[in-house]
Amino acid sequence: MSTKKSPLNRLRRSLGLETQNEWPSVARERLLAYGLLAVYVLIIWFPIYYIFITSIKPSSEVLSLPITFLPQSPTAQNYVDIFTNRPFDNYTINSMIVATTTTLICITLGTVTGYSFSRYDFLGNKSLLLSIVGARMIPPIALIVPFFQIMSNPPLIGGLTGSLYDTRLALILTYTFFNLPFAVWIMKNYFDGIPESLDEQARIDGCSRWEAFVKIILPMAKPGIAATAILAFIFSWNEFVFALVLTSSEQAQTLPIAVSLFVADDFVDWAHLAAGGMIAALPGILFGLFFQQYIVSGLTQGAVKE
Amino acid sequence: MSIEKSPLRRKLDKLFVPLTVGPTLLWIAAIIVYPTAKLFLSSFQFRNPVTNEMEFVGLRNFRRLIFAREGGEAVLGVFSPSFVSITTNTVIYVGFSVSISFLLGLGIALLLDKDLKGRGWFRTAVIVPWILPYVMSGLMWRWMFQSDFGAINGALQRLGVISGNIPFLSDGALAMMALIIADVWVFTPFIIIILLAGLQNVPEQLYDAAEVDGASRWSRFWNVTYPFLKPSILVALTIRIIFDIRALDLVWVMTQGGPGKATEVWASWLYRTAQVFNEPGTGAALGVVLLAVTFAIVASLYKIFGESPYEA
Amino acid sequence: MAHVELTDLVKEFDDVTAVDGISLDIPDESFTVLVGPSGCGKTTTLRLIAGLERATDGEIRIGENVVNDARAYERDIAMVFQNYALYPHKTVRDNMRFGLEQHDTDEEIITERVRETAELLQIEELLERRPSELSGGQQQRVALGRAIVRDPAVFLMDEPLSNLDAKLRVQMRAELNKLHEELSTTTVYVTHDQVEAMTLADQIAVMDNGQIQQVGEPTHVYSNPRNMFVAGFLGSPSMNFLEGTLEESSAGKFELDLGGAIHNVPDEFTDALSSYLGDRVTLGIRPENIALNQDGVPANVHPATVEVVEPQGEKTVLELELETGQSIKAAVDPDTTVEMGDAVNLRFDRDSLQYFDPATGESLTYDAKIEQQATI
Amino acid sequence: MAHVELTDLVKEFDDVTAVDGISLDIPDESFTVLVGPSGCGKTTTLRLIAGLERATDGEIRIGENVVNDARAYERDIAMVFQNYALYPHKTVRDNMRFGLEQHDTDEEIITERVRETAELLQIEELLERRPSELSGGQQQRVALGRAIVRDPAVFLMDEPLSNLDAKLRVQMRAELNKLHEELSTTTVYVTHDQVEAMTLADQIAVMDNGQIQQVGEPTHVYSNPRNMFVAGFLGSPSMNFLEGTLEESSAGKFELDLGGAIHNVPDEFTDALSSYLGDRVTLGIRPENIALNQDGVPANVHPATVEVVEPQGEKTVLELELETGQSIKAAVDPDTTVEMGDAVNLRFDRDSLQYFDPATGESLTYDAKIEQQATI
Amino acid sequence: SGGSDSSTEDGSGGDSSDGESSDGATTGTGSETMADEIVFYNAGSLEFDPGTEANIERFEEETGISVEVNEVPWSNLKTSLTTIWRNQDSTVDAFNGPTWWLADFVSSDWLEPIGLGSDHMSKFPDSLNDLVQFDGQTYMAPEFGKWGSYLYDQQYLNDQGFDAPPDTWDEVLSQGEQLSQGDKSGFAFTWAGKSVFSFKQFLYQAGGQLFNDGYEPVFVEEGKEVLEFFNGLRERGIMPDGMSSLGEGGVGDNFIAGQYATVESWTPLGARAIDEWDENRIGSAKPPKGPESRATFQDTNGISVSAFSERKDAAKEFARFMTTRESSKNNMLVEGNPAVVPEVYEDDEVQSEYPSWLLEDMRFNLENAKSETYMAQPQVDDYLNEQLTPALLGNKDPEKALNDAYSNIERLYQDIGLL
Ligand SMILES: Nc1ncnc2c1ncn2[C@@H]1O[C@H](COP(=O)(O)OP(=O)(O)OP(=O)(O)O)[C@@H](O)[C@H]1O
Ligand SMILES: Nc1ncnc2c1ncn2[C@@H]1O[C@H](COP(=O)(O)OP(=O)(O)OP(=O)(O)O)[C@@H](O)[C@H]1O
Ligand SMILES: [Mg+2]
Ligand SMILES: [Mg+2]
Repeated sequence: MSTKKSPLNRLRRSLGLETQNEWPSVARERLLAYGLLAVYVLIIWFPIYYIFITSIKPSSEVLSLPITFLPQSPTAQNYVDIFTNRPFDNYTINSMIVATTTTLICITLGTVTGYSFSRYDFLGNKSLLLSIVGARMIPPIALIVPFFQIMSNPPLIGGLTGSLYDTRLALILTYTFFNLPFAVWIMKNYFDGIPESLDEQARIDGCSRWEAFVKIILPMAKPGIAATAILAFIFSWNEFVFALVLTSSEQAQTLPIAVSLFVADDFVDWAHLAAGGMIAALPGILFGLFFQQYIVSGLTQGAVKE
Repeated sequence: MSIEKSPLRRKLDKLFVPLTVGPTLLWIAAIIVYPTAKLFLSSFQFRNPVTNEMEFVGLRNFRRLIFAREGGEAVLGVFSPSFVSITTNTVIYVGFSVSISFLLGLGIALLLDKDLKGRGWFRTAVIVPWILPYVMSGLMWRWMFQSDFGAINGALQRLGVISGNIPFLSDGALAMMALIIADVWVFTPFIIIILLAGLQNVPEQLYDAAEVDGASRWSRFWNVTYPFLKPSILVALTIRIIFDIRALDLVWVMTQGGPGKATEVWASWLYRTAQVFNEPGTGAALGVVLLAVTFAIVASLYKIFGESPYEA
Repeated sequence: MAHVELTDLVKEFDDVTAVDGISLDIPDESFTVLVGPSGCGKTTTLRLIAGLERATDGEIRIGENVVNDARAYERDIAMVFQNYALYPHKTVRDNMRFGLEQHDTDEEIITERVRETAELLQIEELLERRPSELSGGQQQRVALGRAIVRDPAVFLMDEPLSNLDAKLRVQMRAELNKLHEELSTTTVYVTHDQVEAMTLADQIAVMDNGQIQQVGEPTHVYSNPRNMFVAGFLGSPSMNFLEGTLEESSAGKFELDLGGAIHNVPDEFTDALSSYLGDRVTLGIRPENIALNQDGVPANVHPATVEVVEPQGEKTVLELELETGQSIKAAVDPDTTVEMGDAVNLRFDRDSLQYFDPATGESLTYDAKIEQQATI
Repeated sequence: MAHVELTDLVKEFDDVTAVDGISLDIPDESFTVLVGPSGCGKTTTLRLIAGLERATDGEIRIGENVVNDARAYERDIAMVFQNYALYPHKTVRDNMRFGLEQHDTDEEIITERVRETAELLQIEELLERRPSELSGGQQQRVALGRAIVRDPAVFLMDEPLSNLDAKLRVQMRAELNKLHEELSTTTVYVTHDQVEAMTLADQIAVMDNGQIQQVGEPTHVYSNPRNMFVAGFLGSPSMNFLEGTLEESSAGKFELDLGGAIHNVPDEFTDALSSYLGDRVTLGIRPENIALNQDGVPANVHPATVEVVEPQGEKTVLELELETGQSIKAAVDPDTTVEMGDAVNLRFDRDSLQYFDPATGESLTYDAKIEQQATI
Repeated sequence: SGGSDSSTEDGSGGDSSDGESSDGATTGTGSETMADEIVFYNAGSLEFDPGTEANIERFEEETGISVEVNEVPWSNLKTSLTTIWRNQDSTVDAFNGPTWWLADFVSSDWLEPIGLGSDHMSKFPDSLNDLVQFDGQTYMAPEFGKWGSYLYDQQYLNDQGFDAPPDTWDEVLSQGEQLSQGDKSGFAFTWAGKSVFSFKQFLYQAGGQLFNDGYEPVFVEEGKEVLEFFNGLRERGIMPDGMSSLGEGGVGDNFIAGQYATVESWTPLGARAIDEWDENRIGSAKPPKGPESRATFQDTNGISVSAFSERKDAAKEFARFMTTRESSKNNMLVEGNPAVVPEVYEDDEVQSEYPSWLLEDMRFNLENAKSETYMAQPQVDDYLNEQLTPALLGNKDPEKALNDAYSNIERLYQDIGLL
């Protein structure tokens, strides 16, 4: 009787818990890791679960006691309501455009600038970097009014564009400003971890600095780029205060504003808010799932790890 | 012999640094100069709501913010009670949420760095709290902590841990705790992501060397993982602290600084002053103070973590 | 100090079997050298002993214990890595201190040992530098220092001198020798330098393709290779192989028909080769065992033409073409005055002849020679 | 194809002068080998030529142009790094293709060249692997392949064979030789392997301490070192140095009093040494130029006792003690049957003697020997 | 209301989006001809303001002026407007907000007098007219009302043997204990998120007010009575446990969930209860009488016109239209917002739509509700809130709290030169 065929063992093997080639302690740790991660995920998903079930409860059940953890009469009505009543498609598109564009600009400029800061000594390299990051240390809330001013009457390009108030461009410009210093800095630190001998080899292979950067170093910096991109994306995706001040209509308003519109003056419409929140979260979650392989491979590939 | 393809290529190569650094600097400079100037200027001004004029008041805004008032004017040396209590709140809020989420995030990142099947799904699952709009998360946690319909009270009761309801958001200390929990929940994924990326840079062969040197797991962490993770830790902590010092969304949505002023932090104070009270001068002064504090914190983080492993 | 024993050890990577069932006894206090072509599994074997890889199959014993499941830090070994693996963020001094600190050594002892070792390796002046500020050879010495500063049960050294210049290398070799005499720590040493292998080893293990081809004392293995691989691998330039048909002469003596030229097989091998009569047999002779311009029995003197003269300082290597068209190398004294095109007579040193089965590569005369050496 | 010329080249790091004013002419199509002790500046010199470091001072010419300011990619060089520097995220194939792709080579040519080169280096089977899945020697071959797959103006190779076993090394050396004959690409090659240096080099440059000590044809430098450093550095075991006082014998001949034993100085050096009469002079003799158990003029035959016998396969190295107490090494035939404690007579080969000023280390007889060789 | 909130977009098609970018160029400031479009900032989603939405549709139909409604989250509208106007930006033409914002806006010169004469304004109660006029100019047209109301759980009261809810503060205290059984609390109060509104409501009932005509704060004496009342509630366990401030947000939800016997809250809670509960479970009454009166706090919303608007005429017309008797009635019919025009309560349609007892209470409250507008309102409210919360929770002595609030406010007014 071979126990190897038992489903439990098959599971163990498919989870990589049992291989000849590997230390038993490694396998044990892996099991422990699965356990810990599972517990962690369950805990952090509990609120999301609760919001989700709130979103499929009728309002009467939301406000009845004792509270229920399984909806007694699940309904899609809240979702139907918000979709028939709210331009969620616009908000989602705005959020997507703003977040994606910001992210693209940030990782483009962030990687090249970060690379230069990592590899080259130029005038006041260190203090320059510090002042770039320093620019980001000013509390944004303290900048609301001047930002509004700049965006409603952009200097230099003002004649060309007119007011940028209530445009996605205003948000993109603003968010880029807020994320770029971090992008530069994260990437600089990341490039610091890639040995310079590889740049050198590339230059020997006939690359200019640009080519060495693009063809050799960039692919190895994927994890850093992925992290930077996620940071910029989520920042832009979540930002509330500037979106509030710089936009006013559905042509530019983003999802966080859409969600906060469910909070009425006198009460919070929890059921619809939950549904709206799930919708607002959905593109993010889908984005996460869809790009999860890219994020994950970004976060692991290209690494210098041997 | 030269394989020079084009003078342009050479030009571009020579201009590598200006071309890579220039646009970023321009972008930042273009946007930052005016607001910063404005910020500093305003911090010396006071808007009189009656006359609606900005008056130059020197350092008065700063004095009134930081020091207690007696007979109308601020007395240097005696801190104003609200400055003290809000600063304390901020330190508690930032200190606890940053350190808890850092330790948690580091742990999870180390777990996720392991060669696990399905770790991609775990990674995605772990990031999700950060993807939800902060406003949404704040409202959600307010809802979770609500004393009657809140899931936390509900779950604790269901589990038999408590019998009555705990009024989480009505009690100053509990409200602060609730805020910290929400903050940790929202921002731990950020730490995870940054540290996970950093972990990729640790050369595997050094683990071998350390193992052979007889280093225990703990020692390997400190002597191999940690030095290579330092740049990422610096990034993670700095950004996390900068974000948290000015974190407004969660506080504003969950407690608005209440009950009373139990959860009022610098960020909400600044927002309240500058935007709600429409006192741009005082707000700007507060902004300048915050800037200085942030700068000091970042500088000290730099001291601790700011060294790349390959740097001479 | 410990005896290390490998039994049927196997290590598979995804699609490569790096170590393919090796059994090797490494006696306590011995100095065992692993040699073999690039990629044959030497490093992998060391890593298995170190506990950096887990064996796919087989057994590893250190001292009394089967250590298959013990991790590297539990095994009390020190290792010099082929690629150095220095900690880039630590100074040379701290790189060397680290292992000692891990073993809770007293501060004073650490300081003293690091100083001594640095002196031994001539890197005292580099102690405060980071690895990135060192030349290749300096890095290698630090890597070596990091290991020998400790006092482990087993030393594992993976080509620890490969980046040093000849002079330093000779010095370091001598120091390692001295160190081993003093400490008698069981050592497993990988090198591709024959001189190192010959001079340092108590026993030498020749590997190929993940398997051990022969183990023994270095001079023994050099003179009595078990098969053509070992014979060809050791020695530089390599042993010459000449294939021919084994025949019996009218005088009842065995002779090898090399395709025109006739080679007389010494009598003592008649028994060993008898079953190959009429079959193909390969004769092996090392370049240094070929003498030039010698007379003698015609069947043992082979006329040849000098094709290439390669002076190498202490010796000169000749490439020659035999009458049969076969190519052959000889190592001669540097003052030997021959030129390209010269016609010479070669004589093969009778005591140094080897015979192999060309199909399997196995030595046909190994046992006979051993016997003979034993009786002398 | 290009002529490379270094003039007064200096490279300083923060507190180290790695290259200290070297001038070196590397003729077009030549194969120049840099040798020197670890840390003497070889790698730094290569990096300066490659354009990876900026010279602190001096001039670098490639072909007609001063290239001090040219970018690395404009210099059309290929380099093999001491530490390989393979792209970890690319397969072996892509590592090798990359340089060609950078030079806009046709796809077909790339494929063909990579195939050829891989075959040459015996790494065809590794083409789809990542560097992390290769053994040390395999990585080194890939690093080498990455350079030779290209057809650059200059090859720079930093110990490209250091991690290969002797056999492969001989093969690779031969391949490099062949390659150089075919392509005639100007090559600067760093090695610590004397045989490599001797067999590959058209000219050899011996460096020490950031400076060039001697440049010339390998055998020339080997036989005619300009100073004790070069004399001692080349050759393994190194040249023996015996210091004594130069005296004039009653017969008007010069002799060196080695502290009891007397050494006769050949007549041809009388002129060169005359100014040193009564002073200390160092005699240099290579171990392989010492013969055992030879009779002759008593003053040139030195009795000695065997202290250590070190068989190294193709030769045996003896450590001997002279009557004067000085220690000396001799390399003899492996079949020489001597044992520890044996008393032997040593004779120094007359043609191979060298004399140095012990204070400066300069050769006293360099010019005399050159002259003499020229006249012969 | 089934109408789509984006009807303004649908209705004017391409125009509205084109108009947005070109309005500066096409609309002269002199405006002999009225602009054909205005931008209206609404607090929160129109979804929660179907009454306003319906009136806007009528406005667009009748005047041909299209209204672009920009929805700004409730709690942020004032911030947004402040930011915009501090930059003297013309983005906003009109907005919908409460009267208590006016003092600051008017003194900052951000609002345009809407120029509505007494023919339009006289239909509102005087108290309301007072709130929207400064120096004889009208700056806001009242649109719909919000004020305190007193609601109770009829069914529960009946079960407990009460015919009617407590009628005075004393009765609240004396009967409250009996009404607080098990999970139930006897009396709760809230203006969700707005502590000071709750405070003012009780302050007015106690006969006090925040400021006198000379900008002097005068709330301490009556405030003490209010806090004493709260103290009594807390000590007798009448006040709910989870109460964290006078602006406790959960009170409305809890009332709906059946946690409270009686609640003094603002009007919309009534509409909610009617929706969620059986018709006869919800009961309404006039607020319990305090030491002085049954006055409640008035949080009326109205429409104002931006001083920086480039389409003031159209905006003023909009303000006028939205606050006619007809619009007021329509709003009440569609959404249930209490009309700010007393006559509307007599209208047949209205009478047939709502139970008469409710209308009666509403009208009573409209006519008795009080409010004040005062300078630096957010700071003043913040100072009050800061002190009242600990006092309410029993963490601070009421008198000390009120005195602290008093001195803070006094100093603030001194700082800005009002005192
Ligand atoms: N980046 C650096 N910073 C400081 N010192 C350096 C640096 N690189 C090299 N050096 C020093 O310069 C000297 C010459 O180094 P180089 O690498 O050229 O030696 P090398 O001749 O190649 O030696 P090896 O044979 O050991 O590789 C050494 O002493 C080395 O320590
Ligand atoms: N991590 C790995 N994954 C896959 N194959 C590997 C890995 N490590 C080593 N190999 C392969 O296993 C074989 C043995 O490698 P090993 O490093 O032991 O060789 P070696 O004898 O040390 O060679 P060298 O002298 O070149 O260092 C080689 O073919 C190598 O390519
Ligand atoms: Mg190896
Ligand atoms: Mg080097």
